[in-house]
Amino acid sequence: MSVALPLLLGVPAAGAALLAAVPMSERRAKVLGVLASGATLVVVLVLTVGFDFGAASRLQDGVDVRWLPAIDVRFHLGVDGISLPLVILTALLTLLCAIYTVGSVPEAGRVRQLLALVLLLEVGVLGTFVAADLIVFFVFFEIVLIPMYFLIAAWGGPGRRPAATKFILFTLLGSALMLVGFLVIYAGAGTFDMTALAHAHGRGIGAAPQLFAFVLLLIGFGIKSPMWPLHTWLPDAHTEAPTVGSVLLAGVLLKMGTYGLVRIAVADVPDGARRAAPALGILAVVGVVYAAFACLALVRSGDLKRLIAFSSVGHMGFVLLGIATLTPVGIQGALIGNVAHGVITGLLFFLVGGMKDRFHTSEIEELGGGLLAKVPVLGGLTLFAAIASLGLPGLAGFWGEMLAMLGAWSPAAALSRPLFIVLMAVAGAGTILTAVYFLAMLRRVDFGVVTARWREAPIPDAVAADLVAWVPLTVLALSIGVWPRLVLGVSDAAVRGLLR
Amino acid sequence: MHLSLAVLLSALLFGVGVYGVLARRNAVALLMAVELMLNAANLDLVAFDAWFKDTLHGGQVFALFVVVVAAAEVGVGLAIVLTVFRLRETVSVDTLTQLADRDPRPQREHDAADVAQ
Amino acid sequence: MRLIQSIDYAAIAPPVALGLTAVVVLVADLFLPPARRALATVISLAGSLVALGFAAWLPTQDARHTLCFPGGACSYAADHFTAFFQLLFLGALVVVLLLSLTSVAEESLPTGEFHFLLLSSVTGMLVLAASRDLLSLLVALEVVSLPAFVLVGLRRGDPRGSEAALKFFLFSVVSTGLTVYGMALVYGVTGTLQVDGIAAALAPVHAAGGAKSSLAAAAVVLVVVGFAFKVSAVPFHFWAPDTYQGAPVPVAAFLSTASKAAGFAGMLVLLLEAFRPYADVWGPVIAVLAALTMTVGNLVALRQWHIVRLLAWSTVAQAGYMLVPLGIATTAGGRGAAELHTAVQATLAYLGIYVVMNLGAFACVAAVVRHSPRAGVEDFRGLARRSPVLAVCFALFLTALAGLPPGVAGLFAKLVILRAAVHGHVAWLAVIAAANAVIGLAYYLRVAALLFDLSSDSAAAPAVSGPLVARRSRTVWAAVAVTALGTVALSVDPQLLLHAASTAAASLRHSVAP
Amino acid sequence: MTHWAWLLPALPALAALVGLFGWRLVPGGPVVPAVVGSVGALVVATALVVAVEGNPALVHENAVAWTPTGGIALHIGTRVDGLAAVVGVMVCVVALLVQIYSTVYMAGDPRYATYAAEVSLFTSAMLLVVVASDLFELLIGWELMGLCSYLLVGHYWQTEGARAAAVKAFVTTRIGDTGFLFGIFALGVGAGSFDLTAVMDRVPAMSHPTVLAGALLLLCGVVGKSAQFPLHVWLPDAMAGPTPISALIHAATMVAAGIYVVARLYPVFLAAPVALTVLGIIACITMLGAALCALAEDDLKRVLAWSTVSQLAYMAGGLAVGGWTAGVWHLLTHAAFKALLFLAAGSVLRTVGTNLMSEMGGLWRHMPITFGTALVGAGALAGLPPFAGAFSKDGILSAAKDHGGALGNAVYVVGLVTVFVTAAYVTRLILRTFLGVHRGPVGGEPVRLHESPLQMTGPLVLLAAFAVVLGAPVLPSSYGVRRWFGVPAGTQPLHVGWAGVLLTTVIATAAVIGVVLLHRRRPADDPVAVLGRAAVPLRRAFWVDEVYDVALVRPVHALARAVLALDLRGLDATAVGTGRTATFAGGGLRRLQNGNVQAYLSALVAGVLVVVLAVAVAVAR
Repeated sequence: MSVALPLLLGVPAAGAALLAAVPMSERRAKVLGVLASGATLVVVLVLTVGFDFGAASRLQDGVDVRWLPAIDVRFHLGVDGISLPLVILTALLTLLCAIYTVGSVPEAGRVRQLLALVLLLEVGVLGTFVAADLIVFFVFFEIVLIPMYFLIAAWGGPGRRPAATKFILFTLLGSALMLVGFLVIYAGAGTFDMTALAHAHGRGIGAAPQLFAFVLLLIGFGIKSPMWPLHTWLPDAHTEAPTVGSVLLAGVLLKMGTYGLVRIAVADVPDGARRAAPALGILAVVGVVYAAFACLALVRSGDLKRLIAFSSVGHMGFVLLGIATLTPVGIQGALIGNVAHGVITGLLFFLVGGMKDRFHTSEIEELGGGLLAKVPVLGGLTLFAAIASLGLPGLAGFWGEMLAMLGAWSPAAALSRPLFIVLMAVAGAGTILTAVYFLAMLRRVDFGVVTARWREAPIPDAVAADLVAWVPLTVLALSIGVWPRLVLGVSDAAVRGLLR
Repeated sequence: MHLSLAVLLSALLFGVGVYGVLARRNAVALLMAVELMLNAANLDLVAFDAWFKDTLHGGQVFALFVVVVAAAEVGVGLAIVLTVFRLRETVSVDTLTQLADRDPRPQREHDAADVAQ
Repeated sequence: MRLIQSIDYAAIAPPVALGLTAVVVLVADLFLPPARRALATVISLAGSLVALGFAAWLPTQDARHTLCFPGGACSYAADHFTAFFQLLFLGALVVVLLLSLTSVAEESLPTGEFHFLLLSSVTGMLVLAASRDLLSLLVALEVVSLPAFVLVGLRRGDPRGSEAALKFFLFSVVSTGLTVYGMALVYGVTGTLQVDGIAAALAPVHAAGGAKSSLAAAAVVLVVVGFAFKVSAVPFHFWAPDTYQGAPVPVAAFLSTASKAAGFAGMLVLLLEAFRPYADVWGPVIAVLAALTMTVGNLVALRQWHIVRLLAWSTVAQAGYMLVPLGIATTAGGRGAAELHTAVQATLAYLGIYVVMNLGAFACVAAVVRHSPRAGVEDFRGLARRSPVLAVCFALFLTALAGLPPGVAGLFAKLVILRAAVHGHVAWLAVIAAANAVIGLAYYLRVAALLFDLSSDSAAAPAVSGPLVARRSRTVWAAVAVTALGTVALSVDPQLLLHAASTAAASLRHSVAP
Repeated sequence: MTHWAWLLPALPALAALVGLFGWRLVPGGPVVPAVVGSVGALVVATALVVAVEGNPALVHENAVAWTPTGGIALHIGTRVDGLAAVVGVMVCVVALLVQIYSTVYMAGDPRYATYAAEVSLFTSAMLLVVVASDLFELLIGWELMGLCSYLLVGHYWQTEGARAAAVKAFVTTRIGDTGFLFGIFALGVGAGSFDLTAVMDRVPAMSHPTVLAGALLLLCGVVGKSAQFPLHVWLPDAMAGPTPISALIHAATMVAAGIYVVARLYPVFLAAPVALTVLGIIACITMLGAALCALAEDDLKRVLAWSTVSQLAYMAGGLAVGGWTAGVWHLLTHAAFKALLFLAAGSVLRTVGTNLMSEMGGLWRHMPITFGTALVGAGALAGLPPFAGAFSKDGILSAAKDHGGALGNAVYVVGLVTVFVTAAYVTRLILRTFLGVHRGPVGGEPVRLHESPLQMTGPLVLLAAFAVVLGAPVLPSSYGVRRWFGVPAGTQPLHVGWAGVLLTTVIATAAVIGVVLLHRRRPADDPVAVLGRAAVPLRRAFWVDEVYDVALVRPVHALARAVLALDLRGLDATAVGTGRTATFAGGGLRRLQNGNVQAYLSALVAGVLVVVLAVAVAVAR
C-alpha cells in the first residue's frame, strides 16, 4: 500500500481542520492555507513522478482496505491516466486560489474559514478523482457540496442565498439519482469496485437496467457538468460566488461530472451508454449552441461572470459531445477539454474576479471599455484567456473541441454516423458563435476607450499575488495547446482500456 | 348461533364505534365509542374461539386482555380529559386547536404570551 | 397440557431490570427531599445501564426463547433482532434521561412520575421487540403507549401539553381499536395468535385466494395500522407534529426516536414473521405509504417556522425513508428471502443511525430553547457566534438527517435503504426517495445556514437570546456529545451497525424460514 | 539543411516572444528582435531554397511524434519542397521589408512593441503554414494568422471602425475555417493519417465522396482566408489596420495562405474535379465583382483591397483550371507588386493624412520615389509588360484557354474582362492620387507634402525591382520551374505565349487610354462618375454586407435574445417553479394539519378504508 494517496487526502484535510479549529490571525491563516495547498501539490507532484506512465491504464498507488463488508464497500483508491491530469489540475488550482486569497480577500472577510472550506473542497474533489469504489466515489462527490454551498452563501454577492441553495439542491438531486444508478449497477454486477466493473464492461447487467442506470448517471453527472437543460443553477452560482469559488467551481467541480460520466457511466454500463449516446450528443450540442446564443445576448448587456458561466456550459457541451461519440478520440477530447476548461475558465474567473475587486462590478455596461488601456496586464491576460477560451488552435481549448468533433466525424460503430455528423456541424457552428461572443466581449471590455467614470479613478494593475496565481494558468494553457501530449499522452492507454 | 352472525354483529358494532369517534364532539363520548370498537373485536375473538374450539383458548384470553387494556386506556384517557377540562373548561375536542400548522406569530406576541404565563 | 410455563429469566432480564428500576424510582421519589430529586435520574440511569448490560450480554449467547406454548412456539424471543432493538431503546433512553434532567427541573415536571413513566414505556418497548405473538405485541404496545400519553401532558398548567396528550391519546386508541379488530380477524382466519402459526396458516389461505384471502389481507392491513401510527406513517401521522410541539422537548425526542423504533420493531415482527406469506400484498402498500410519508413529511417541513414542528415533520419524512426497504416487490409464495433480508437490514441500519442523529438534533434544540411551544427557527440565527461548538454539532446532525457530508452517517443510511429498494426491484421508489432527499435538504439546510449566518443584519440577536445563553446544563451537553460522537463514529465506520443490522435481520428471517 | 527547417517559423516566433515580454532587456528596443527575427527567417528560407534547388519535387520531411489522440496519432514537423521554400522566401522578404518600413511608419506609436511582436508572430504563423507537415500543425499556423490579423487590424482599437473590422475579419475567416477543420477530418480519417504526404499519397485509395467532401470543406477555409466570394467581406474592412499590416496581409500572409494551401494539397483537388469547378466559379464571380468594386471605391486602401480580392481570384481561377504553376507564380508576383502598392499607399497616407483619393492628387511632384515605384506596381497590377503581373496573369489565362470546356472558357473570358476593369481602376488610382492638382481635405488645413524617409522608400524600391524581375518569362516557364518548383503531376504546363500577352496588353492599354481620356475631359471629376447611377451597386459592394446583416447578423442576435429569455423565463423558471410548487404543495398539505383531532381521525379512517378496500379487491382478483 502506498502512502501517497492517503497523504493526498490527508494533507488538505489536516490543513482544513487546523484552519477551522484553531483561531489565528488572518496572516497566519493565509500562510497556512498556501502551505497546506502547496504541500498537497507537492504530494501530487511526487505522485506524478512516481507514476508509471508506461502502464497508465492500470490503477496505481492503490489503497484497498476493508471498510464496510456488510454492504460490499471497500475503501479503494488509485490513480490512472484518466484521473492523474485532473488530480494535478485540482491541486494546482487550489494552490492558486490560496495564493490569490493572499492578495485579495473577499469583502465578507473571515479568511480562515474561507481557506478551511477551500481545502475541504479540495479533499472532496481529489477524493472523487482517486476513488475506485462507487460508494467511496459517491461519498467524496457529496463532500464537496457543503463547502461550496457555504463559499457561495457566506462570501458571495447580493443574491448569494438563492444561488447557493439552487446550487446545492440541483447538485444533490443529481447525486441522489446518481446513487440510485450506482445501486442499479450494483444490483446487476454485484460489486461496487470500479476496476472490477470496468473490467466486467457491463457483464451481468441486463439491457434495461443498463439504460436505466445510464440515464440516472447522466442526470446526476449532467447536472454537475452541467448539461443542457440542467444547467440553470450554474450561471447563478457563478455570478454570486466569490472569485475563488467561481474558479474552483468551473475549474474542478464541473469536471467531477464529466469525469464520472467517462469513468463510471461509459465504462460500467456500455450498453446503456450506446443506447443513450445519441440523446447525450444532441443535448451536448444544444448546450453548445444555446450557451453561445445566451452569451451573445449577455455580451450586449449583462454580467461578465454570468457570461463566462454560460460559456462553461458551452465548453462542457463539447466535452459531453466527445463522450457521446463513445470513441477513444472523443473521450480523449473530453478529458483534455476538461483540463483545458479548468485552466482557461479558471483563469477567466480569476481575471473577472480581479476586475470585480478593482471596479466593484462585473457588469459589462458598467465596466465600459479600454481595460487594455487602463490596466494593461489585466487586460492583456483577459485577451489571452478569451482567445484561448474560444478554442484557437495552438492553445489548450482547441484540442478538446477538435477531438470531440473528430470523434463525432466517425463515432462508435453502434451509433448513427449521419446524426453525429450533423451534431458535429452544429457544434462547428457553435465554435463560430463562441468566437463571436468572446470577440464581442473583448471589443466591449478590453478594447475601446476608458469611460469617464474610470478615467481618473486610481485603479491598480495586477499585483504580485495576482500574477503568481494567474501566470501558471497562462503558461499551462499555452503548453497544453502546443504540446497536448502532456494530457493526451497520459490518458491514452487508459482511455483505450476503458472502451476496449 | 352461526359464526357469520357474530362476525356481522361485531362489524356493525365496530362501525358504530368508528362513527362515534368521528361524529361526537365530547371527549368522553369519544372514549365510549372507542370502547365500542374494542368490544367489537372482543365479540369476534370470543366467537372465533368458540368456532375453532381452541384448546389454548387464545381468543378468550385475548378478549380478557383487551378488556384490561381498554380499562387502562379509559383510565388514562379520563385523566387526560380531566386535565384538559381543568385548563380549558371544555371537553369538546374540536375546540382544541391551539396546536396546529399555522403561520408563525410575530416574535413580540410570543414574548407577551410568555410573560403572561 | 401444562399451563404453567417455565420462564427463562435470563432472557427477560432487560425488561425486568428496567421495570424494577421504574418501581424503585417511583418509590424512592416519595422519600426523597425535593433538593435531591436529581437522584431519580441517577437511579434511572443506573437501571438503564444494567438493563443495557443484560441486553448487550444476551446476543453473545445462543438465541433464547421463553414463555413457550406446547408445540414449541414461544411468545418471547431473545435473539439478535430483539437485542438490536433493546440496545437501541436503552441507548435512546440514556440520552433522553440526560436531556431531561434540566427540563424536569425547569419545567417543574414531577420527577418521580416522569422517570417512572419513561422507564415503564421503555420496558414496554423491550418486551415489544421480543414478543412473538399478537397478544404480547398488543399488550407491549399498550405499555409503550399509555405512559407516553401521560408524559406528553405532564407539564402542569400547560393547555398545549394537555391538548397534545389528548390528541396523542385519541389517535392512539383509535389506532389500537383498528389493530385489535384486525388481530381478531387474523385470529379468525388462522385460529392462532402465534406469529409462526399465523404464517403457517396464512400461506395456504393466500394460495387459495378468494373471499377468505381478501379478509386476511384486510386484517393484515388493520393490524399494521397500530404500528404505522407509532411510526407516524402518512396518513397515520397527524398526531405527531401537534404532539411533539406540545410535549416537553425530551419527551418529543423520546417519541420521535425510541417510540418510533418500537413501532418498527412490532411492524417488522408482524410483517416478516406473521404476515410473510402476504408480502406481495403488503409490499406495495408499504411502498405507497413510504412514498407518501416521505413526500408529505418533507413538503410540509418546507413550510415550518417552529423548530420542533420542523423536526416533527422531518421525523415523519424519515419514517418514510425507513419504510422504503419494506416496500420491496416480492413474489407470492415467500420467495425473495435475500431481498427481504437486505430490506430488513436496511430498515434496521437506517433506524439505528436515525435514532442517534435525531436524538442529537433534539438535544441541540433542548440545549437552546427553554419552552418547546415557542421555539422558532429564527431563534437559531447566528448560533455559531454564541456557541460555535453547539452550532457545529447541530449542523452535523442536520446534515446527517439530510444525508450529506459531513453527516456521512446519514448518507450511509440513505445508501442502505436505496440499495435495498433497488435490490428489491422497486427502483421507482428509490427514485422518489432520491428526489425526497433534495426536498429534505432544502429545509435542513435552511436551518443549518441560519446557524452560521453571521452577517451584520443578524447581529441584532433574537429576542430570546437571554435564556439561550443562560441555559448550559452539563447533562444536556453530555447528550449532545454522546450523540455527536455516535454520529461521527457512524460516519467513519458504520460497519458495526451494519453488521448488527444484518445479524438481526438474519435472526428474524431464521425464525420464518420456510 | 532541411533538418533545420523548423527554425523558419521558430525564429520569428522567438522574436515575437522577446518582443512581447523581453524587449526591455534588449538593447535597441523592440525593433531589434523584430528585424533580427525576420532576417534570421530570411536566411533560413534562402538556405532552404538553396537546399532544394535543382530537385524541387523531392520532399524533405522531418517529423516527430506529437501527440496521441486516441485514434490517429499526430506528428509535428516540417515538410519542405520547392514550393514551400520559394514561398518561404517570399514571406520572409515581405515581412522583413514591412518590419523595416514600420520602424518609421509606426514610430511614435505607444504600442509599437506589441505591434512589432505581432508582426513577427504573424510571419511565424504563415511560415508554419508553409512548412507544416501535418494538417493540424498547418491549422495552428492558419488560425494563428487569423488571431494576428485580428490583433493587427484592431491595432487602433480606440476607434470603433478598427474594433469592428478586427472582429469581422476573425469571424468571417473563422466561418470558413470550421469547414477547413472538417475537411481535415475527412481527409485525415480517410487517409488514416494527418500527415500531408500520407494524405496526398493515399488520395487514390480513398473513396470519391471522401475526397470530394474533404476538398470542398477545405475550400471553405480557402475562400475565407483568401477572401473569395462569399466570404470576401472582411478584407476591405480590414483596411482599418495600419497600412504596413495591409501590405503583409495582402501580399505575404493570410490571403496568400489560402491559395498556398490549395497549391500545396493540389493532388487532393485534382482528384475532386467538382471542387475545382466550384473554385473556378467562385473565382470568376470574385474576380470581376471585386474589380468592379475597386472601380468605384474612393478610399485608396480599399481600392487596393478590392484589387487583392480580384487578383486572388485570378490565382484561384488558375488553380481551378489546372494552371498550378501560373497560379503559384501569380502568387509570387502579386506579393511583390501588392506589397509595393500598399507600402506606397502607406507612404502617401502618412504624408497627406487621409485615405480618400478625392482629397489627394498631384503628389508625383512631392513624392517622386513613391510615385515611381507605385507606377511600377500599378503597371504590374494592370498587366502591362514588362512588369511581372502581365506574364503571370497571362499564364493563368493561357492555362484557362488550354483547359477549355465551360470552366476554362469562363475563366478565360471573365479574366479578360477583368483585365480591362483592372487596368481601368489602376489608371484611375494613379490619376486620382498622384496626377493632377492636389485637392487636399475638404475644409481641412493644407498639409506639407514630402517624400518619405529611406526606411520606407528603400523597401519600395526593392519591391519595385522584384515586381519587374519576377516577371521575366523565362524564369518560371523553362529553367526556373524545373529548378525551383516541384510541379504536381496532372497540371497544365506553364505556357506564356506572346500572343496572349499581346492580347491582354491591348485590352489593358485600351482601358488605360479610355480612363485617361475621361480624365482629360473633366480633370477635377472622378472618372467613375461617367457610370452615373450604375456606380451605386459598385460603391456599395453589391450590398453583400447588407444582405448578411439582414440574413445572418440580425437573426442571430434576435435568436440570442430569445435564448436568454428562454433561459430565464423557461428553463430557470421551470427549475425555480418546481421548487416553488414544492413549497406551495407543502403549504397546501399544511392546511390539513388544522389542529382538529377529529379531522385527523377521519383522515386516518379514510386512509385505512382505502387501503383495506384496495388490498381486499386486489387479493380477491
